[in-house]
Amino acid sequence: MNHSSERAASTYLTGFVLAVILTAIPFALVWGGLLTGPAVYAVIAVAAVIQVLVHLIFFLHLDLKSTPGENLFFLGFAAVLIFIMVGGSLWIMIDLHHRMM
Amino acid sequence: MLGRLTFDAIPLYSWVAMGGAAVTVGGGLAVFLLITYLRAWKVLWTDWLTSVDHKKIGIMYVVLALVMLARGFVDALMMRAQQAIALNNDGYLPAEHFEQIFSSHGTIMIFFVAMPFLTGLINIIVPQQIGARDVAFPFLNSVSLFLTAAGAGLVLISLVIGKFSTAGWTGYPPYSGIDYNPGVGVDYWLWALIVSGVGSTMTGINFIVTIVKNRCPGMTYMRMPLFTWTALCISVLIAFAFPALTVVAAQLVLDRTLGFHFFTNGDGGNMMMFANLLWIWGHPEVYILILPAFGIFSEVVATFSRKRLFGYKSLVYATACIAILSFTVWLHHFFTMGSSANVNAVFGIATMIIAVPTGVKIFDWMFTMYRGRIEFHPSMVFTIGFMVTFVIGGVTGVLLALPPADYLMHNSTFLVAHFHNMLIPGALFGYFAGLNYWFPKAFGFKLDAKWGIRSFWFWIVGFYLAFMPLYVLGFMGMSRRMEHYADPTWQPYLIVAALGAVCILCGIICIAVQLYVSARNWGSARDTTGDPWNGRTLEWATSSPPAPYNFAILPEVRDLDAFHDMKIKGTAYQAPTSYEDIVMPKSSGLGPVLGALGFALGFAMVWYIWWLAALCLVLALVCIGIRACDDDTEYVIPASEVAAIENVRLAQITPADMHDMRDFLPRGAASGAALPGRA
Amino acid sequence: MTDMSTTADVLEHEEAKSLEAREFGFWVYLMTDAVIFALLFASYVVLSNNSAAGPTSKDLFDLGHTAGETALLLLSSLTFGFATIAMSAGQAGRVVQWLIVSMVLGLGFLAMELIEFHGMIAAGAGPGTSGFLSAFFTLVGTHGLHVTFGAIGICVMIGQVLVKGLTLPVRSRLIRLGLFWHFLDIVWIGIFSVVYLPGVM
Amino acid sequence: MIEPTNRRYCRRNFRAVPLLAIIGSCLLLQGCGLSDAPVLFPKGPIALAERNLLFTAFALMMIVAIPAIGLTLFFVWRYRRGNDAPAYTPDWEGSWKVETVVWLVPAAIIVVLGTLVWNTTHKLDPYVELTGDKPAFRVQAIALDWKWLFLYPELGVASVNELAFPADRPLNVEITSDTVMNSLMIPALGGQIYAMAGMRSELNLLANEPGVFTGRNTMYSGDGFADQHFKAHAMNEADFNSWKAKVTGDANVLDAKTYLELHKQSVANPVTYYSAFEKDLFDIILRKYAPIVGPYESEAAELICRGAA
Ligand code: HEA
Ligand code: HEA
Ligand code: CUA
Ligand SMILES: [Cu+2]
Repeated sequence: MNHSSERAASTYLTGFVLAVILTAIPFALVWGGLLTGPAVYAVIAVAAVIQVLVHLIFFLHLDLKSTPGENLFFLGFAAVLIFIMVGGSLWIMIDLHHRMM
Repeated sequence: MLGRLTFDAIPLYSWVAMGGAAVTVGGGLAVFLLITYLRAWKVLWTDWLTSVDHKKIGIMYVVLALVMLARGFVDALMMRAQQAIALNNDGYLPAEHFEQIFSSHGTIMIFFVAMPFLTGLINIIVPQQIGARDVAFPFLNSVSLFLTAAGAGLVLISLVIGKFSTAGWTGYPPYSGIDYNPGVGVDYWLWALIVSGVGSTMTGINFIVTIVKNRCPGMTYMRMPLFTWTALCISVLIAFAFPALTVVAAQLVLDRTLGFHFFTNGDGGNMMMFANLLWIWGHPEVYILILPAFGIFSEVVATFSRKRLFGYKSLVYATACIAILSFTVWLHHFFTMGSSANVNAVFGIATMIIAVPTGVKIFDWMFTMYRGRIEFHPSMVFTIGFMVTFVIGGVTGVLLALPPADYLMHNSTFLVAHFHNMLIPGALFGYFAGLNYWFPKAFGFKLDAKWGIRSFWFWIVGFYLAFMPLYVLGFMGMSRRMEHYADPTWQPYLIVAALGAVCILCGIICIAVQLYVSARNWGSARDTTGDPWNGRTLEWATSSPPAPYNFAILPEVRDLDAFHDMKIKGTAYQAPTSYEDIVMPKSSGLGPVLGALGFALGFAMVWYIWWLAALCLVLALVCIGIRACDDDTEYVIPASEVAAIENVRLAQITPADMHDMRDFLPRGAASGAALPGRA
Repeated sequence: MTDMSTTADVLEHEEAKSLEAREFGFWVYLMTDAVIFALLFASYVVLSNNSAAGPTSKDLFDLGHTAGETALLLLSSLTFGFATIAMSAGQAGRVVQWLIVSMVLGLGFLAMELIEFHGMIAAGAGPGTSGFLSAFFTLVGTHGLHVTFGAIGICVMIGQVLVKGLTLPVRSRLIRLGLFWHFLDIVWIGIFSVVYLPGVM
Repeated sequence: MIEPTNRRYCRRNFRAVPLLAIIGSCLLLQGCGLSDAPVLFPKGPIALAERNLLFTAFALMMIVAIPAIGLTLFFVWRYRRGNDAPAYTPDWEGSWKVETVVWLVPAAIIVVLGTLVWNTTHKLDPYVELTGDKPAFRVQAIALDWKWLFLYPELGVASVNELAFPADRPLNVEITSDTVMNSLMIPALGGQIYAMAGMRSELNLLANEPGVFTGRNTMYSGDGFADQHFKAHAMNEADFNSWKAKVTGDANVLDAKTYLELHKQSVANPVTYYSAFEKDLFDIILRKYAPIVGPYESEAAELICRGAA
């Protein structure tokens, strides 16, 4: 139960700084028009995924060792399902779009 | 003040509608008067409605399912009768009624018969099977029950005030959109789904936590009975699939009430997304219905074959496989929407893969019977009927999973036959088996076996008669949801199907007689040991009906068949050296109150009575707030009281009631050496 | 288990167990909520080009505004973290201070969001204009609604800390609220990465 | 405790009710030959291929389904309590040999079926145009409440609730809807596909020889749904030419105004012919529901798109 209480301010600060950087990069790219085409999307996606991990680790204190196994299991399960549902939906809908419009 | 609710909402426009309304109001009134006559209001409120005991909640779920069954079955009979006569004429039902009837039949059967039935059985049994005293969140459990009841109430009241949806249980837009369906019917459907869906989601979360956290010492995952395994799997399915239903229903509500354009024709809506989201929930949903039945069959087949379950691990893996795969196949419900061959083929293949773990289950049950001593208890007979008939439905399911074949069979009565073939001999037979099997656990006396067997024969024969013709009609080009037709060669089949429904009616009557006869013979069919069938799993270690706390001392589990193991070792029915205080959750009236608020909220949203909706929301938030700040939700049963209850129970058990375990000893063990001990 | 003599002990033990169950249950709830958001994201992506006769995302989104919202939300996550730290140290006063800061930041975020919505609706780009805008308002609005509930939750928790002190149940609730608050940040990362940034390109 | 005598009830009941019922229904079904079941006896190569797939898959599955049903019944009979002869192994909990068989055999069948699905789904994709010695005959089908409108771009004519096409040419149908979701199906010729507003789906069919087949909407669409069926006539050259002459000579013309009239809900609409239709009618109906809307191309477009909305 106490796995999430004993944290130092440094954890949160590290997380915060990382998050700021990872937010700033895509914003800067789009704002300044520094990159174009698919590359921008790739950068946005990668930054977002990393930032989600940063939040999970530094703010939600996810830790492969101390977090209870079932919490990790459900997190992983949700991630897989979200991938299937969102990925599947987009695949289906984009395919349908191409076939019918 | 009352939104769009006016006197026109009372269905004075036709005798069918009036009849439905009259029966609903009359039924409600009759129940009300009966309770008043019996002066049972106080008992009902304090002992039942406010109770957070999982066994009582479970019983209330099953009662709800039975009440709704009556409605769902009347719908089914009416459809069968209509189609039997409506060759080149309008039959006795105008289209506007027929469409309400198939919509409410599907909705009721799935959401308010099957779901509460299985939730009820899980509620009664799972905590006992894992050696727990209650579920993880007893109060939440009560809220879930009353939200489900609120949804059912919305469907019922649609008969009296307004109309029900005409868009089928799947409610595809744009037909269900405001442009084509401006009335209140679809809104009733949506709010019934949303309100009860929230309840179901909470049930899912509740049982995940219960099974993960509340198992008794020694109950490892690989020692959990299969029913508990299926309960865990469907809880996960519920928790992760119902959000999709919530999203899609909420989006349709926004379209209808606030003029959004998610699924409208034009204005940038995309109706295909509705089908997509609906079936992301819908396909897992059908496995939510079937998996608990699989769990029940697993328990029943082992008990009444007098054998250990064959291939326990296989069964567990197969269950988990089915649960996960069920999230990967949803497109098979709309192969004909126009997806490219790659998409259709991938989802078709994914669908067929489910046949493998399902087949493994069938074979494992079969080999459980192999070299057993099969007793034809009603629950076992239902199991056998299931195994034989379900395979047929599975095969037709796989046929539908071949996209080019589905182009022919989609939306036909072949599909209708497929899913009834899964739902009736699959899910329902499972629940009936569970009913016969666990009834003594819940009520303390056994159900009459003779009438149980009779009901089985009517059900199975009725099923074949009612639905095999529909397979044929599918080949003959008959679509589903036809109010009348012009092809004379269809009619004989439809008449047979109607006869089948009548046969099923006899089956239902048998069940009613069975309940009545058993209750009348209450004294002679009493179960004093708590273990009427020589059961194998932990729920048989409690008394029948169990004490509020189930287990005075939490059991220590050493084997998959925990209770069987205790009986063999002679540790069953032993009084412990001392008892402890037991902490139990307090009853709470907030559950029924939240259910009532859910009902009123749904009703208000259906009729656009905004102030009432807002009021309900605020009151609900207040209730939740009150509960959230409440740190005093439990009470203690002192050890002395526990001891008193347990001593009475143990004194009742005579050696004569106990099972002769010699039959079931491992080979080579000295026979007669290990009769169960006694307190 | 064995050496629990008094009723109070039994109760406390049950309590600890039930709080653990609550935390796990809350975690599962967050996962289901994540699925809800995921599907709203999917709906948005599918509908994002369906502007019908109305304005497109390019016409409507203002990255500066979004950056401001992001900053507020991120900061409030940090301050909530400080509240958690104060809680571990048992400093009830500190906890309340940091909670107030977090809530103010959250309310600031909500205010900015409402300004944005109001501006869009005033400019004839309400949720009933097109599929794109329906999906936009639903997705972003649902997140906003969650933030609102989070803010209400913080109010309630401030009250509880003041009235009851940092008892075991109160701490547990605070931890769960923290999970919720941080979780909303994660959803927001999705929103600016899927809605706003691609929207202006 | 349960007495083994229950078996007797099973037997007695089994004789009485069900047998009678089964015999009764067999009598009832006498003479309801399946010979015109369109799915079982298709009238075109597409439907035939789809049906054959159905049969093949069914046969394949029987390899496990029959043993599954048969063995179940056999075990029930043989290991019933009271039949004390057979062996009894109460603690037998598994056998890797049995497990391997029950996992692998169904898996093998699914592998075969899977391959079959992959190939046939690609081959029978309804969008794939059929190649014959003659080019495909193009028709545009529009779902309305509750009728089907067919446009014949080649002939410049249109018909309601009747589809005619030359039997010796493949049929290519472009489908959309000016109402709720529908699904177009002519069972004797092949499978169905949805008709949706703003979207264009396609169906490619072929009839073996001249004939009349029933087609319908299979997707529930409201009060008139049951009557939303039509006859599809595959005609030889002579018949088709006279049909063409008949329709071309019809006084009715499907201009924008007439279309708006037709668009109104009607049940069991009689067969109607139009000797001409509004230019680009199909595309106008499609663009009525387009996800991104620009200015109207023509007056007719504006009338049709606005008129019914
Ligand atoms: C669990 C689900 C379920 C069940 C049990 C049934 C049972 C039956 N159904 Fe239903 N049906 C559906 C789910 C179900 N159906 C769905 C989802 C649809 C699609 C709706 C749509 O088109 O949108 C449908 C549609 C449907 C149609 C419309 C077909 C069409 O579209 O043309 C018809 C036609 O007659 C029909 C008939 C029957 C009949 C005769 C029964 C009967 O055989 C069985 C009667 C059932 C019961 C009597 C209930 C069982 C009893 C209990 C659960 C408790 C009893 C216990 C005690 C008394 C102790 N069903
Ligand atoms: C309890 C409910 C339930 C269950 C368990 C199933 C199980 C299956 N269903 Fe069914 N289905 C429904 C309820 C159910 N279904 C409903 C309600 C609908 C329609 C909804 C609507 O439109 O209204 C539907 C619709 C439906 C469709 C859509 C058809 C269409 O709309 O055109 C498809 C297509 O693939 C399908 C396939 C399957 C398959 C492959 C299985 C498999 O899981 C079956 C697996 C089982 C076996 C195969 C039998 C046992 C196995 C063996 C003996 C081993 C050997 C077998 C082989 C190797 C093949 N189902
Ligand atoms: Cu009336 Cu067909
Ligand atoms: Cu399915």
